[in-house]
Amino acid sequence: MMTAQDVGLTEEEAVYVRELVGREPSDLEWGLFGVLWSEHCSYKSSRTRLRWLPKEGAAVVAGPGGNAGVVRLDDAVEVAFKVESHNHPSFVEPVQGAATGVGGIIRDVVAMGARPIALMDSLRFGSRSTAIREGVVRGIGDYGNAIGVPTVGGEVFYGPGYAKNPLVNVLCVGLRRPGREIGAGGARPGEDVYLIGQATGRDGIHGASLLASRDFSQADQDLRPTVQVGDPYTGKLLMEATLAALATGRVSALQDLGAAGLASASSELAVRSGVGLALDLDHVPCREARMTAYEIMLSETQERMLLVLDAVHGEEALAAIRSWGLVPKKIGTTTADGQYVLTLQGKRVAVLEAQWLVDGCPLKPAPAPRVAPPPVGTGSPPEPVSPQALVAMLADPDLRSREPIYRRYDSMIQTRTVWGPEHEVAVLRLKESPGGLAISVAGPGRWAAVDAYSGGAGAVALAVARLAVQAVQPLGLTDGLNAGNPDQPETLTAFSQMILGIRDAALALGVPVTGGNVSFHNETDAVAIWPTPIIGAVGRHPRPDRPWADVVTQAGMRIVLINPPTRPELGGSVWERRAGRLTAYPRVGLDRLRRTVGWLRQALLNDALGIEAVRAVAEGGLWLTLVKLLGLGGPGGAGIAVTLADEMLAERLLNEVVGQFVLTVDENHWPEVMAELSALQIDSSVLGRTVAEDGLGLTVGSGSEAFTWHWARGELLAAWSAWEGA
Amino acid sequence: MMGNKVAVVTFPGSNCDHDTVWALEQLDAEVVVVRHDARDLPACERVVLPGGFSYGDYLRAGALAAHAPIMDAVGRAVEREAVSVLGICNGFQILCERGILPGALWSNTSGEFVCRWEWVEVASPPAGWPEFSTGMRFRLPVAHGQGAFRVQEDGLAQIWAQGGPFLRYVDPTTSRSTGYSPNGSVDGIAGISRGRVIGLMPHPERAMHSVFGSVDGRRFLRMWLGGP
Amino acid sequence: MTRYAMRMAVTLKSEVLDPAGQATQAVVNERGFDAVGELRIGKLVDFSVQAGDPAEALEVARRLGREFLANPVLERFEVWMDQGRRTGHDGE
Amino acid sequence: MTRYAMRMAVTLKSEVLDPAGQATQAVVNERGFDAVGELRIGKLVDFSVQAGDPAEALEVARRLGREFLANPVLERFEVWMDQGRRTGHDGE
Ligand SMILES: Nc1ncnc2c1ncn2[C@@H]1O[C@H](COP(=O)(O)OP(=O)(O)O)[C@@H](O)[C@H]1O
Ligand SMILES: [Mg+2]
Repeated sequence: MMTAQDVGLTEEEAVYVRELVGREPSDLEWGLFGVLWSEHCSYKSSRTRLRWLPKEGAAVVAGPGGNAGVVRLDDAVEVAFKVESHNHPSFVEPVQGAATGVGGIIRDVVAMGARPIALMDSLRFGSRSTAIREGVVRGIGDYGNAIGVPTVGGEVFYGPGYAKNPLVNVLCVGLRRPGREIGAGGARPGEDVYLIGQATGRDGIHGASLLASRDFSQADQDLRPTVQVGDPYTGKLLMEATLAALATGRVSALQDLGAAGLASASSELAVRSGVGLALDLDHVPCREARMTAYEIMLSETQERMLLVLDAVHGEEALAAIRSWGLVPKKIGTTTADGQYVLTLQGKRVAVLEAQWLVDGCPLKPAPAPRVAPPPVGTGSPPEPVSPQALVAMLADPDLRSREPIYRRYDSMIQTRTVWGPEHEVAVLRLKESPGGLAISVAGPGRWAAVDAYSGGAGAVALAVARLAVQAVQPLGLTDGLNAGNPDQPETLTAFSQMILGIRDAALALGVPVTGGNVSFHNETDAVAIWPTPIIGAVGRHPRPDRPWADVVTQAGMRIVLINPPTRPELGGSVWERRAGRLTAYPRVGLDRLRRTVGWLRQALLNDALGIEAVRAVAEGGLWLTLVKLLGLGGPGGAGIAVTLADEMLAERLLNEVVGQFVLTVDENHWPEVMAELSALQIDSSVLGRTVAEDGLGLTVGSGSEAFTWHWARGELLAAWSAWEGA
Repeated sequence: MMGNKVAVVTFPGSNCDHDTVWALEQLDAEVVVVRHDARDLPACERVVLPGGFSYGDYLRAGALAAHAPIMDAVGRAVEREAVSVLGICNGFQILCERGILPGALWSNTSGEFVCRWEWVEVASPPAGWPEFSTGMRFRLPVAHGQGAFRVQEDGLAQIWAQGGPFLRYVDPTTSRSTGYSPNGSVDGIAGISRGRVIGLMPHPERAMHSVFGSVDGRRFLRMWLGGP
Repeated sequence: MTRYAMRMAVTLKSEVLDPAGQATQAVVNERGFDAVGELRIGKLVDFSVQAGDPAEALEVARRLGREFLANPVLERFEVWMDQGRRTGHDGE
Repeated sequence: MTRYAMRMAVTLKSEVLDPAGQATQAVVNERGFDAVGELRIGKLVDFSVQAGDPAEALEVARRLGREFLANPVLERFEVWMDQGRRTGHDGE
């Protein structure tokens, strides 16, 4: 006999289940409640809080609730996008955990009827977890490269809490034509339910659903399910077969199989469509002999899709599926009686209402949002800045070149990638529309470590700022929220604060959140991660064939800093962490940022203003921004000479407050630019100019006190790219 | 100049097929897509085996696709010298696995997939393509995990005896093609030819526009199609 | 007809360089296994063949090795009956 | 000290999906080898161990399997002395 505890339910939840069902549930039924009411599937700790996020926006076609959010790019193209985490599986088995994470988010996008065109991954590791990192990078490459979706960017950061709780959050972006809506909600009674893809094995039973819904410790080793193995080849066939089936117009409803496998997919489909469901489990193709109903329903075998086909013309869709070498299996029918009935060998093994499984779990109430007063954003006293320390900082794990990672990803397949992973924003040219697509992802974990609110707001601000340097207005955001054990009050409070920060920034910047993912229990042996918000943003690029430069190209331009710091705000910065401290990341001036990005978006398009290169200041502060502006990727077009005041040098050079932008502007047009900025009350200061002499020169102070440091390009490049990935 | 009807073959798991068709169409080739399970080639002068991960590249890259029914047809057409064949990346691997081209493409020495821009140089123009002259260079991306060209000792001697390999990688630091490769290829070989069959690891179809980093793929494919 | 369990070793020809094996050996030596040498990595393929007798099964297996499982340019294979292993169809 | 030739089979646990084996078998069956079933692909590692006696060599080899060559989450390994194979140091 199965007990409520065996399947991860609390006493109260078990009592409530008995009340709903009106009898003692069978083992199988307990199992279904267990997985569907797990944190991972029910969002019981987060759903009430996610409601705080703004969902409305002019471009939103599908908000949260489906498999991915969808926004309208223009009359020809809609963009489906979402971030998904695969943290726990990547700790248990880095290669396969990360690979199946990529496969899973690709299926989510396909389940919206969109063709996946780009991936970005956001990774967090302990600084010494080399084996995990190398495994994760291999897994992402193995799957993305083989299925043929380019990885066009991402981010990697390190922190002690991630050593045994690596984070693997993957963002997938797909395209579909307007009018091609599909989802789990279109089934009508009397239609046929088909399962396609990989045969079901005993893979990952309780994996995402239960393991990811509790902390991980050595004691859980036995609970380790059979690890799911990614099969990008079958994934590719499944993706093509599904898209081909959709193109026939004969698919009524579609749902991918992810966490909690068939149990989750089928019950969700029934609820969304408002139909009953009768599944005959004998017809589910199994990889192993004698699988029980429990195993069949809870298996997390990858590369599977559930389709409901038009009762009359379904054959057309089936033919399309078969042409890709897959064998569709009819496993049941939709019914009018609202019941969710599972049959095995002629016996009804579960008779429930799908509603109970999907929406029945009691949610944890969320207290009314209350924002703690902002902490004083001073950070801490800086270390003295020296030229050696600045160069050494370029090799910091959080700042150094990511080339040893991203060169293992195919970033160019599908021939849309204009700007790939070597840039801080991805720019894609579309074959489907004259407009382009810009994608950014942001979420430095340090920023939310002490003050989750400012970290959440900072992540949104940075994702938006990174689009703004390409004159792109975000159409929607997706958020990956990663945290520790939600039963710990501090964790849940920080989680709430993180959401409030995201909400406030999204509202201030006028961007809706169209979907996302929550990953709790990133906690092993009582060590939890920093709350980690990861924000993805997409928008329409106005001229993808000619992105604005992010490096200097010629001498004689003015270098300008927009929104220079007015207070000492080193909190949460790499510089501070290198000095052995970590204080709160400052609250980003959202109103200031809104005005600045609004101005940037039109100023860049105005050729008469002569803005040449532009970069958003982020991790590593102004210092790293200037180094990257020099263009370490290739031979330089020019050198940089800037001057900073002597007092508060560290704060000026190394704070990481989002909202600062570095611009190079044609000398002759500077007065016009300045006039526009002051009309909008946007602060700016001239830092210096681009010069013929290669390298980076920094003059500190003025007059007779002034001194100049100069670094050759090669010296900076050597420090920044010393890491060879091992 | 020959006619420009090009058959692009797709295998389950091919994923550069769309890019290849798109590239060829920009050069005004008449493209027809042929499935792996077709028994015959359509009437055409040229065949392209595109890149990707046919059959997941399981077992060995290209090994399973080499046995697809369409490869019987390609093999027959090659024997009759009825078509020109271009294998790009996975297509090159399939041609070697099939024995249509000599040698084998093995895991990169690094053990890792590599995606980056490389320069390649014509070491020996394929017979029948005077457009490709010795020393000509192209900047093209590579993206592969199994791109190390390997061959038995006598095989290498043979390749050189017959004039040398078609393409070799150019060392980005010395700007010479003296054995450098991003993957551990013997003699830095990036592509070879035999008769009217050409195989290469880099992806010309990804270098069709300066906005993607280079137009050398356009140049390359135009020459292969017999244009100037 | 009987189902015979077969096992095939696909290895690089001895004169062919094995960079993967070399890299693994270097790591292994570095981590304290200094007695380990000559490490080479190949493939092991397990499968079953339905045949009238062992000789026929071996014949099929050899053909499989020649035509599919080994690349003749660089690899060689050996195949043998794997008496210890039960195939999925025995006793089920 | 003697140099012992060892051979290790690293195979996926039977309940773990083997995409490579699955795809290979499908193609092999389609191309006329319909008698072939249950095909699974593993790794084969050949190496030598310098040790005082066979038992010691086996002990080192097993430790190598546990710590390096097999991934315990997905794989199992068997190791045996490979008497037939000569190691590079014999008579060369
Ligand atoms: N952090 C979040 N912000 C906004 N929406 C979210 C968030 N987390 C989850 N959602 C939404 O909840 C729904 C269920 O999410 P999830 O269970 O992760 O989907 P799936 O099972 O397809 O991976 C999705 O529509 C998702 O967009
Ligand atoms: Mg989903």
